[in-house]
Amino acid sequence: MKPKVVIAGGGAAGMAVALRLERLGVEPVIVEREERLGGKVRGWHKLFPTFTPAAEVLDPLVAQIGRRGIECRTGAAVEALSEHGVKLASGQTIEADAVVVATGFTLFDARRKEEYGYGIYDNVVTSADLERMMNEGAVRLADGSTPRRIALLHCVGSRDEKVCQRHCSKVCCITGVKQAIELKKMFPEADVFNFYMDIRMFGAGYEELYREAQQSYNIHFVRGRISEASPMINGRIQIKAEDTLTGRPLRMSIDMLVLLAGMRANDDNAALAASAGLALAPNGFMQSADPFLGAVRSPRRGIFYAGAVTAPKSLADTLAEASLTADAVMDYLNSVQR
Amino acid sequence: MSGLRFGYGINRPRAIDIDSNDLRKSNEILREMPELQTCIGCGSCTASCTAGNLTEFNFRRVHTLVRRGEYRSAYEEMNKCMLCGKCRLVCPRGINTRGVAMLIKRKLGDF
Amino acid sequence: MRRSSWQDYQKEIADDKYYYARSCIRQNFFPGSEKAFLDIIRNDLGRDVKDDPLHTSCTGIGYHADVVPFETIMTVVARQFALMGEAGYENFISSCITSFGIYTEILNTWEEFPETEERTREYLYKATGRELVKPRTLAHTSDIVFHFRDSIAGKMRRPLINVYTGRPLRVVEHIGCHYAKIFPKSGIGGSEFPYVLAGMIESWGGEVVDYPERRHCCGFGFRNYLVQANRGYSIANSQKKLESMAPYRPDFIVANCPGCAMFLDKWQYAIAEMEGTIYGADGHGIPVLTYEEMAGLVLGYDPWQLGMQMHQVDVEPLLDKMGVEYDPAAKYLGQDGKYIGKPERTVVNDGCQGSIYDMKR
Amino acid sequence: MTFFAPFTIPFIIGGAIMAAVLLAKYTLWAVRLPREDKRLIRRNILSFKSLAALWEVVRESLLHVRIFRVNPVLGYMHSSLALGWLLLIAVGWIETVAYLGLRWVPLQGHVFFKYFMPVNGITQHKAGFELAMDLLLAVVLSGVALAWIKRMRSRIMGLRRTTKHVLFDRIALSALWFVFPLRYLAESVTCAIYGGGSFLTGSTGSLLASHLDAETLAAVYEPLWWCYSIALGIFFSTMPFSRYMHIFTEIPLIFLRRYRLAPGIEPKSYDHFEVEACSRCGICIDPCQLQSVLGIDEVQSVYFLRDRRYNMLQLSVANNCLMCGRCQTKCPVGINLNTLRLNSRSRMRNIPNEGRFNYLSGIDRSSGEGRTGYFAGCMTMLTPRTLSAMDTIFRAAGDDIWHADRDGGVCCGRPLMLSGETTAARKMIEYNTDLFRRHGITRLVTSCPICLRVFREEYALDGIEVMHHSEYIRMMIAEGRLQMRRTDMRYTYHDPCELGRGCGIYDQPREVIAAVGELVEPAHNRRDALCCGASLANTVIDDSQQMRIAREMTGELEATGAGTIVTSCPLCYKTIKRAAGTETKDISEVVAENIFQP
Repeated sequence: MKPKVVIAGGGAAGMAVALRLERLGVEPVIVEREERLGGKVRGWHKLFPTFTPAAEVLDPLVAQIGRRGIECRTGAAVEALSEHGVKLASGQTIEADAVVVATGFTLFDARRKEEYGYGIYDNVVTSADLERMMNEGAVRLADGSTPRRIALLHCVGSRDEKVCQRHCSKVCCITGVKQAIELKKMFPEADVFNFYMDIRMFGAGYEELYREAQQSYNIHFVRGRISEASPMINGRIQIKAEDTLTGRPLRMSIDMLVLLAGMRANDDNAALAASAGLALAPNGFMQSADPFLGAVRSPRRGIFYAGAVTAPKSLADTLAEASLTADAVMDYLNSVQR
Repeated sequence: MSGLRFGYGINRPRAIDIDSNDLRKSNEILREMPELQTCIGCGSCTASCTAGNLTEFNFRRVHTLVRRGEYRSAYEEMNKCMLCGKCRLVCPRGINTRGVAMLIKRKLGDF
Repeated sequence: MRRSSWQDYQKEIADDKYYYARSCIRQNFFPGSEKAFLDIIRNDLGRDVKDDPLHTSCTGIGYHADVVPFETIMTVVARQFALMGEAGYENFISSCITSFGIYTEILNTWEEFPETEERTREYLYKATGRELVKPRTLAHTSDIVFHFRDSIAGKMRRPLINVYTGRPLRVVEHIGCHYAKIFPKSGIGGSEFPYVLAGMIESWGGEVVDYPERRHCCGFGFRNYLVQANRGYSIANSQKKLESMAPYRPDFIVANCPGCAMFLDKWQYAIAEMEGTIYGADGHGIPVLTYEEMAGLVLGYDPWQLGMQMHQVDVEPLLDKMGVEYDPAAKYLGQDGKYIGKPERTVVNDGCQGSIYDMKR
Repeated sequence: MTFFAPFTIPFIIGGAIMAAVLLAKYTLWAVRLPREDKRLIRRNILSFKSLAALWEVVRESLLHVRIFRVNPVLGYMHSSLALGWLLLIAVGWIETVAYLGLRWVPLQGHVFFKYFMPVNGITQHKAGFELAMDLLLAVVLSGVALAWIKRMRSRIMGLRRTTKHVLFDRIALSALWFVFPLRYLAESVTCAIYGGGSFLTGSTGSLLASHLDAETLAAVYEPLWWCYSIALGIFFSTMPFSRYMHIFTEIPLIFLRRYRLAPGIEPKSYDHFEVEACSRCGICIDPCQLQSVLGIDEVQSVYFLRDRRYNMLQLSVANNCLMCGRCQTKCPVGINLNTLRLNSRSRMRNIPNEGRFNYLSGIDRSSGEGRTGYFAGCMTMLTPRTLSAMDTIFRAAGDDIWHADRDGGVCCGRPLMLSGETTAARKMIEYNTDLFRRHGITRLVTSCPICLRVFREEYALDGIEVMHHSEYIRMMIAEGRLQMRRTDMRYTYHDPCELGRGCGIYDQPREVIAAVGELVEPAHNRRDALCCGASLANTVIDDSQQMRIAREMTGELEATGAGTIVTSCPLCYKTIKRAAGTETKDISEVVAENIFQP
């Protein structure tokens, strides 16, 4: 009889782990809180740094899950877990030989940075909203007009002591660059400003895209964090920042403010960790057994991690890590059987 | 106005007001030399500057201010540059810094 | 503007039995306001408020100007609280935003560092023989008016409506920095979108104007104003606010802080004299009201009883818009009917102050 | 005989226009020459220099010896046109004299002698004259034919690119192309009707006479002479406004140059002679690396001079030049292309500003004591290996050194000069001159050829021996103060533009390298050496374009198979290091590593 592994979370990480495990002769079961598979990537329009449509990555994964007949429990949230299985919010339990936690992250709620006026002023949107608007086909201001000046603010809910998010969300910098280019393509006449503290272009092709944004798209980069946003009489938004490179305060009016909302630890992490006796890192993400040799193992044998549940990761990193997780699960299953 | 003397004036705001700044010249400069936008503000140019070794001249600051539409005294500041070219040798972005210095002077000077 | 976030910041406001701590400077600049508050609370709302002659300054200005040490001010504040206890009250309310900030700061300090509370208790006892009693609730008087805004609306005689156009009056509200910027949870609506004055305005029929520099400081800044060399910086802040709000053509400004109301009012005169700029219409400035004056007008109080003749910027245009009946000739007559003198013509009130009063006298 | 016919009018008008304009131009230029230049002319005009100039006129304006050296076919084309035409005129004049004796004949009488005297009665040597004239016409026609071919297939002449012309040039060029074929036709028809002529016009004439009837010949006779005259008239009247101005201008230029007149960094009247002496032959286009590597083909000297002459010079053209001087070494007219470009930049960009660089007053950051001064140069500050190598060398040579800029000095002024800010550059020059004088040095060594060039050309440093560090090292070796250890290393050497073509220093560095190891030469070297591309003179091309030029250049250096690339300019050094995979060293490093200490 095939060993059975429950995977909590049907996003990119969970699906990739399931596919790999299935290939290795395991019976995976995906438990997904939402009604559909796909996780956060489903809300994304195009992927950095290549502008690949998100669907081009996600659809084949979902299709393969179906083709291989992998069992998926959608609309079912995991409430508690142990190495022997999971307990669903419905009270039902699923027994298994091992459990993979691939529950991902929670998007930072930009309303917590009240000074930026998200949810208060029209035309203050998050990066996720922008992707949704692009998916819906059009980016427009609340009154239906096109923006002439747009600001993207980096590090919203990242590297911010004030909202207890000390960590860097890693992907916002490149997302800001990507979205700035997309906006500039949509509105060639518009001025696009990125307000940043540091530009961290760690991935392959990221720095090149950054340079392209500067040189080919004339996207302005201002080194300074926006301190507040206020409405103006003409419906625009006035923002204030320090232009740290000149050491002077700067203010300007814009039509649209895009907040690059960061990745925060999944809200469920604490409950799940408590139920299984797992440890949380200081930033609230799941703590791995070891940062180098045991990055996908939990401190508890039989429970594994995949994807952004342990730290902010790009989609590419997540997919690559999924194989590691599957490997670690197989090692464990083999050792138990022996 | 009665011209009363209060013993103090009203301080001018320090803010760079992009709304009231005329960015036309700045845009012209960037159009002629788009690579200036690639500056990451590392300060190598200012650090290596021959003129900056002898005065307060700060190339990075001047060109950043110009890009924000702050032209006041940019020409006079740029005139402190000796065009020796060290900055171009050290720029990690490969910006034609001497060209920038000359361009800013051309656009903001009287020739 | 979707202004729902204020509901996230709520605090307990007592319904009755207040111990009232006055402001040091308000009686000079807006002398009718504290009296109006007491009248409204006692007479219109029938609540009990203790106006205790024994209490002193909180020494907050001295504290913020670096001349009063923290231990000293904690002891002074402890004495105010002791007086409240002796009078048999437990709901402390303060007329001044600086004081309110001080009380909040000290109560929080005592909570975080209990040893400071113990030390203060000791100092207080050694110095005065009094026993520290911590208040059960602490509120600013604007919180109290906010708390009763609907009751006041029920007794309203002149809503914040322009009688000529029938449209709501456009009101700029200004919250003192120390109301909630230090401890966002201490204010109604938090620090970014405080609701304490906006709530009153909306309840009484007016329209709140949001403008870019709404959150900016009036410029008082203690040392920025108190040291003459820094005063140009102080006035620059008020100017920035006035420049920013002027395009919205507000009918008046309302503030909940003694200094803010004064500076927004008096700097309009200074700016007009220095640069000739006037921010209101027809050569008038923008009238600046305290929230007690606003409440008083709404409840039908006489503007001169409210002390509104002491404003730098004339309030007559606003009174006319609200349909307030007033006697122009009585403006500069004191309580006993004696002429109290009138100010010189100034740039900001040109064409108004002299003409109306002189003509009608 | 009046020697007049209506068809000569276009020729007479054209000739008159040409003469008037030439006279006006030369007079104006001469009158406006600075007093200094006029003094030079007065002093030298009656010396053997005039004779030498005359000989040079024959060699260059007629025979075009220098162009022959570049490419024989191109040389033949130029000299066939120039010399052939001159001889046609000369022999024609002799012919006239031979027939009519020494009497006055109007110009058109000489030019259209065949028309006026179709059957002249020269008794002696008639056949010889006919033959000579036909021979010369054939030579000129072959030149015209080559010019046509050059227009279509320039590579035959060794030119990859040919010049793009302005309207006046096109008109004059077209007229010139037609002048000689029309003369050939007109004279042939004349021969057909009246007989005479030799192997060319004579035989063509017989051919025409045998195929066409007398009426037809009579009908085309006058119109052909008209056309010939019109072509000449058009050519002459447009000539002073076109590239053909060089035909005459080169002559005064050669004389003036012999009298030691030269352009300076400020524009002056003499420049006109140089600018208008450019024949726009286009030889300067091919050596230009901006053209060969980057495909930029509107900025080369020929276009620069053209634009300058017609007052349509753009800053972007003036500034887009490496000033490597490669074109100047090839220019057949010997025009000072770099100096002219410099003074154009100066005219366009120099703004006298008294207050500028006032911050220099009172600054003295020099250190050390010694009669030998060392001015490393700004760029050398970024090549610390050169600095420490020089320290080693100075120590080994036992020389006490005064360091002018160890703690950061003031720029030499050449970069400002290169970008046209001449007055500002003067401030640097004054500052540094004063600094050198104050410290009483007798010798000034610099590691930067850019500095070296301005020290030599613009500084007044009498009593101070100015040397490049390669010269200094060679001198020390020659004096025996430095002894080198020979190794079996193979080096190749890159000539920096400012050092080689700029200051004529080719041998000293080579001798120094040869003292240490084997020297192998790249394909282009010495006067032909390629520029590294990072030249301070060019403020237009961007980093990637600089690197493309650099890679092309280092490719040649690496092709030598040498283990180490050596150069002697901090800017070249930095550029080669970026572009080449081979180990790169400044010459001072090579020396410092191999000092022999007994």
